[in-house]
Amino acid sequence: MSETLVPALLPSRARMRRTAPAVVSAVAMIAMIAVCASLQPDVLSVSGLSLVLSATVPLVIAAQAQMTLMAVGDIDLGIGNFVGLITVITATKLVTDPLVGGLILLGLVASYAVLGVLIHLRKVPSLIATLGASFVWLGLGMFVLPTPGGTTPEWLAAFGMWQPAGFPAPLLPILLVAALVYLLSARSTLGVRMRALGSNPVALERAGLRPLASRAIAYTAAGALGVLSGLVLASQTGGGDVSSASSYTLMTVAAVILGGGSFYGGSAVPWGVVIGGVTLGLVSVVLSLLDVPTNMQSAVQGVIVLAVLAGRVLVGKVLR
Amino acid sequence: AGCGADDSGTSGTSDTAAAQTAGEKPFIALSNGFIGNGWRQTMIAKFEEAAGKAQADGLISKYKVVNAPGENSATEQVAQIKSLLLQKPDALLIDPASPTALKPVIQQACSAGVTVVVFDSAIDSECAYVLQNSFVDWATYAAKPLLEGIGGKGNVIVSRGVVGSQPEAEMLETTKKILGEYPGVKTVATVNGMCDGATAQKAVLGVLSSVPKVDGVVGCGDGYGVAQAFTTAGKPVPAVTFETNGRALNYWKDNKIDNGSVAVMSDPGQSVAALWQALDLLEKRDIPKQMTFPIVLVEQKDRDTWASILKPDEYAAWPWTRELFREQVKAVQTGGAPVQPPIPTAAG
Amino acid sequence: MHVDNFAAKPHAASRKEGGRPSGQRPVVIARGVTKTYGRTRALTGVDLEVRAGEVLGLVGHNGAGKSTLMRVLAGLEACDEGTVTVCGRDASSGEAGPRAGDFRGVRMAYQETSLCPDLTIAENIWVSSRHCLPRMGWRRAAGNGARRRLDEMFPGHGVTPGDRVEDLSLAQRQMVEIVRASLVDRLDLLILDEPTESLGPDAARSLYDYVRTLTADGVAVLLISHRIREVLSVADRVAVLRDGAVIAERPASGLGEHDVLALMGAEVAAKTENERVTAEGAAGDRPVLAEMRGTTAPGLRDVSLQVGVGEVVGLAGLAGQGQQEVLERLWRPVRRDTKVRGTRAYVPGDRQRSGVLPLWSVAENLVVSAMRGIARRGLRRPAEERAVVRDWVERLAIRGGPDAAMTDLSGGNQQKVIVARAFASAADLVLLDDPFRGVDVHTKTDLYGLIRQEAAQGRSVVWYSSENAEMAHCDRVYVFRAGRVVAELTGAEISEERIIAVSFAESDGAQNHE
Amino acid sequence: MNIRALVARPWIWGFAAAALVWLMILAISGQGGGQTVSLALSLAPYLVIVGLGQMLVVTAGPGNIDVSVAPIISLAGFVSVLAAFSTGSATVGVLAGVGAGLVIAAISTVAILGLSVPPIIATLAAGLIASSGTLSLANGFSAVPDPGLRSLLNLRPAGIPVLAVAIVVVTVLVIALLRGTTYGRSLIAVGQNRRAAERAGIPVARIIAVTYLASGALAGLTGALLAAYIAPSADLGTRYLLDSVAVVVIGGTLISGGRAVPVGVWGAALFFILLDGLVNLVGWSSAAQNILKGGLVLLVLFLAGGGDRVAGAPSRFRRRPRPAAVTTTTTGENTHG
Ligand SMILES: Nc1ncnc2c1ncn2[C@@H]1O[C@H](COP(=O)(O)OP(=O)(O)OP(=O)(O)O)[C@@H](O)[C@H]1O
Ligand SMILES: Nc1ncnc2c1ncn2[C@@H]1O[C@H](COP(=O)(O)OP(=O)(O)OP(=O)(O)O)[C@@H](O)[C@H]1O
Ligand SMILES: [Mg+2]
Ligand SMILES: [Mg+2]
Repeated sequence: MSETLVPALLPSRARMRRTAPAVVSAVAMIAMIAVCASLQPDVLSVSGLSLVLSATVPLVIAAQAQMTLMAVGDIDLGIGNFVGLITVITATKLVTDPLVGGLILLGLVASYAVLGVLIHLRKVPSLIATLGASFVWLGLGMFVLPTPGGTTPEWLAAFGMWQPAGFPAPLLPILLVAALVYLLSARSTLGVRMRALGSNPVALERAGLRPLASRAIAYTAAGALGVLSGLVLASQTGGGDVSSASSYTLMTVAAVILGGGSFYGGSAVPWGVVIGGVTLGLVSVVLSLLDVPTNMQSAVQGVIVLAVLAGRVLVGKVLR
Repeated sequence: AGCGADDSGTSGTSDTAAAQTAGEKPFIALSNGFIGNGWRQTMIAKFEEAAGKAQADGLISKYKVVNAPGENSATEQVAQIKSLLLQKPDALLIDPASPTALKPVIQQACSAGVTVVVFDSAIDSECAYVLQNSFVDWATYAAKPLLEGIGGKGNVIVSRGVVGSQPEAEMLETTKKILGEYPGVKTVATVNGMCDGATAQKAVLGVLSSVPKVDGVVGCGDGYGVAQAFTTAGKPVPAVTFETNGRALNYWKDNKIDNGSVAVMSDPGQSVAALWQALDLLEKRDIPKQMTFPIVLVEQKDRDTWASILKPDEYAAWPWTRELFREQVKAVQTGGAPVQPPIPTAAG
Repeated sequence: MHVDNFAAKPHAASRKEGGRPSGQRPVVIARGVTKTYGRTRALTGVDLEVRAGEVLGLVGHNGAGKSTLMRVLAGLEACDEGTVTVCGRDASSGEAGPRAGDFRGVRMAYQETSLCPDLTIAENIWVSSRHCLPRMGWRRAAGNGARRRLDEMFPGHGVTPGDRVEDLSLAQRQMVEIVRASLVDRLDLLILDEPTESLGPDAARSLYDYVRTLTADGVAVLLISHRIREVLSVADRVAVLRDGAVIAERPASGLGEHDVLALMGAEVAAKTENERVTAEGAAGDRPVLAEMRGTTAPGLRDVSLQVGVGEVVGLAGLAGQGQQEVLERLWRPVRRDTKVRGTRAYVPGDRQRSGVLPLWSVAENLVVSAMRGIARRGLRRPAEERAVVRDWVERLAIRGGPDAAMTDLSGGNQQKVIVARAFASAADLVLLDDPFRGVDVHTKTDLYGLIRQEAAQGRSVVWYSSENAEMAHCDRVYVFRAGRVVAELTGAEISEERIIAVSFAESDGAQNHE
Repeated sequence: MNIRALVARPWIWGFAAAALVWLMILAISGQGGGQTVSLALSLAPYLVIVGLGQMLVVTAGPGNIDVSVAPIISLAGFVSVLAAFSTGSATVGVLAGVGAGLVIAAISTVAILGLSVPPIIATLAAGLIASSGTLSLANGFSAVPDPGLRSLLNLRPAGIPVLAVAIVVVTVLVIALLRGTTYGRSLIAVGQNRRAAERAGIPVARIIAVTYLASGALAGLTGALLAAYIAPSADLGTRYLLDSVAVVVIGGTLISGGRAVPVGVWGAALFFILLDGLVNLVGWSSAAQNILKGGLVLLVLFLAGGGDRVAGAPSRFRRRPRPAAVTTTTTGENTHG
């Protein structure tokens, strides 16, 4: 008993090395919140935190979707447009006919699974297949709703407006989804299958597990999370716009990397993703609070990302 | 006429006094959804110029411009507006990336007691004031003179704008209606030019080999690229709808394309008008919720004047002063003819 | 049925109580099994029988088809012709893939470990042994099972079930791989494909102890190894595979190492060891090519050593005592305490990870290091490159020739290409990182000769080997323990016994993997 | 040449798709088949140049991608026009564009090699920095593109664009670079197995650096030429990011690295250009255009997948049971430092 307890209390060097990236991002996140708070003390109030965090909720959820795919070693370059498409469906079909809308959303999750299955069976790189799919999502979104608009179902709008006292509302979905993804990807046997595929598909096959099943699970989970992200985004924007989330595609990848994930598959970092996503979301807040000249804003954003990652290298050196 | 700005500065002082007595001078924030093209840059430049001046004149305490980085992303803009709200501006001017996505956050701003002026785009919101150019005018000015110019018959290509945007739908409808009035005109192709010269150039080039002789290209201010496409294909440049920027106007001028081409674009000076609107609103003046301001149309007669003052990437903007703004408000309220601001001179 | 079985030793399913442990009941029978990959005939009609309660040793040169045969016996691959019978049922029909029913009792520890590096040990156990784990609390059950089995098989393993495989040393990974294979509720046949290649002697010994307890319980064990002596000491019977067919099956008791070698290949030179070409005494007055002075770093403590021009320097000791760190420093001398004059080449031992360029042919793999030297102003000279390749393919008799795809070669032949890669370059110093793991004896003898030849021509070699016998081919040997040089042996002092004596002296706890 | 062998060539699919689209255009419009190709050839080179740079980067192995090409193109457009305008020399302008690309690529390179930042993030950040540069230049920009260069780009003797010929020469040079130089071979080795390449004595860091700089330089060249051909604008390069990645992969280059197919970039680029033409000709909406484009990319990909592409594909696509080779190749790299 004691021999298992001691290593759990004192994290091993290997474990520290693994969590270091997320820790560095967390430090950056806290630093940014501190900067914001010093410029604008209201940031630390419940309503201030709600304001600052709410925009990051859909991003964080989409990043969880990206993370599940990165866990099997794939990358999704279509997630941004997919989330956009979901907002469109939400703002149209889900309002006029909730049943049909719900079925369409389920169908979209299924189409993600099919995409994963095809990627696996045809042995094509996910990067390019999802890139192709992103054009399709965009086209479908424009087809359903050529111009941004529509309304959100009442229950969703109510969720978007929900303002509990004494608790920043956006934290709830962020933590809930992260816990869910943690249970799925890090604790369950489904998660083991997914990570095993990203880690060493041969071992998976030798053990008699079908890699196809693992990939299909991962894509289904990613599709479902994408739908969730789209619903939350629609609740915040009050309508559908297929191109509203196009920046998510690269941002989610950045969030996963900031959270300690890797491109090579095999690891799942749901809590890191929360930190990475919130950190990225905070950058715009910091930019608008500091009086950064218009032209320089994107450069500052780039430099902040690089600085966080540089900090990681430093910590990594120390830990080695 | 170019010194209008000075006049407005001095005339505004009495109002400022009122504002000062009422307490602090206002803090104006502008959130811009996208900064990646010349029009938006001109819009921001004009605003910063006017706001800087207003600050120097003591009309406002400070101003702040935030551009959503990256692509035309509504989500980024939502985040930025939320963080702007934390800084408690008195008025918030918004050039939205997407007209719908901002509705909830605008509602939030209003409930926080911020005066919101949305410009350059229609938005369906009870609490925000909207100032925009008429897209019907835009499409009409882009098509009518051109079709007249080619004598009401021949082949045309229609170059659509940012497909998927509200304005584009409106404009396409208008264009179709006008084309219907000219039975002699045949539409041989409809391309997606995205109101952007570079895109239009490639799109038109892609169809040029497959269509008969083209007499005109009805666009939304992408004529420079379209003209380039014809040059590449070794064909004479037909009548086109130019951008209102220096590059296109000078090209038009230098190549003596006198075939009914026009230049038309919405007015990047809207941001300045929106600034005056916000100040007037803060002074509790009566201003309609929805206002349409004139579009920028450069016909051949004014072309050389505009061409001489604009830098290549700078778009023609009406020089709204506070007076001119109030005149236009009056015109809107009374239903009178819109104000025609003077063409700025090089000195102004 | 689940958890409890995990705790105890696996039992053969239908063990005859009271019968002799090495009873004659055959567990797996292969009859006329053939298998071809493209043009390669990996198996050309194998007949083999593995009986319950025995250890069958399988030996053969590199590429003889051992691993392929094992994959067929484990049901991972279907054979082209012939039949495989598992526990009396014909299992050769049907598609390939580990079919739950037929092959459930056949388990295999692979030559290249089949663990997922990013998963914890418990999770890896779930992947391969999920059938006998409970649905709830599987993590704990797998972890406990793995820990108990590790304690039984490799006392002092230093591994906890929550560790990730990527954080383990090569030896620890191998241990987990073997444990992974043995953890099952019903075990008929356990196949060990070169299990001790990366294990230290202690671990190997305790593994074989465990193997004996398994066979005592009626489990059959199939052992593949290039360490003939080991096979002879553990196995009840020995089967020799040559060019895809079993050419001999003998009881191990009457067999000597040389008999087996003779069976394995044609001309076994009687001069395997102790034929030293060392230029005795010359070591001292050679010009120094590389040296380390009092280097202290993670894994190294105050290490000083020198490499002379034309000298073969051995790094010996138990696995993981700092030898690889020394190679690393000589390969990339970033600090001032390490000085290397001249160019370097490196022969990695972990060929799958750091050796093979999988998309290329043998020729392209072989010449990639030499290419820079051959090229003029960055432009390649194909004719010269081809000449070099032809020369080396012939010299090391690489099967398949220069145009074969690298991944189609057997492990040993891949290793030859990688050794040739280093020696084909113009490097002054060649670093060998235990490169002859899993290489058959003939090839090894050839490569030893090669090293001596190259050294005679003025190249220096630093050679880390986990097999102490190999050190006999060195001019000088540094023995490492816990990151320190504990002895420097030269000339006649170098002997397996001596090295072992020095490596184990003073401490018995040298097996801890820190 | 026998059909089987031809179908097995990874680059064939782009050309086949291009030919198919061309036939459709011909069937619909019934005229100008030759001119269609000629005009496509005058647009394709721009995409091909960026594509070649992107191809080199992708070949450097898993995870390597250059997402800064789009902002570099925009930035280089302004820089080159400014330089050409102020010096009066179009050559200086083009070189300045290339130089701008090199500077941004240098930032990525430092981040990738010095800070061990994953390439997709490093180039994203470098691209953001480039965007700031672009915006600063664009404000009040008053230079005009060089008319001489523009007419050169528009030159089409006998219907064959001069630029296309020049870029064919560049493509041939890239092929020679990959086959005949130590750099090219080293790049391909690094792409297959970075660790093994490092142990084989290849200066991996230098190869990676050269590759990203080459991609930056080629993107800069594209920007310089595009700005002269069209006009400098802040979103000049926007659509070249996704398209450059897409043409590389449709062209048959392995996305997991280790195999480059420069010829394929041409086929895929022509396919994209002609597809745009077809969609505009038929007058489909953007919705249909996007669905078609994505659908065709997926179709080509799923049809072409499996076969030859897989023979050398990364671990998870490998069927052979001797795979630990490649498996660990990819999995063993996950520490960025
Ligand atoms: N923990 C367990 N307890 C009891 N039965 C189990 C357990 N795990 C799996 N099984 C059963 O063992 C059989 C094999 O299941 P498993 O999921 O391992 O492989 P599979 O479903 O055949 O292959 P694939 O994973 O490719 O779908 C199934 O009938 C399953 O229900
Ligand atoms: N997947 C495969 N594709 C093509 N050829 C293969 C494959 N697997 C094995 N071979 C070939 O089959 C032959 C037997 O290989 P195998 O791996 O069984 O040899 P081995 O006896 O295990 O050798 P070693 O001792 O070197 O591990 C070799 O010539 C090898 O090249
Ligand atoms: Mg199952
Ligand atoms: Mg083998």
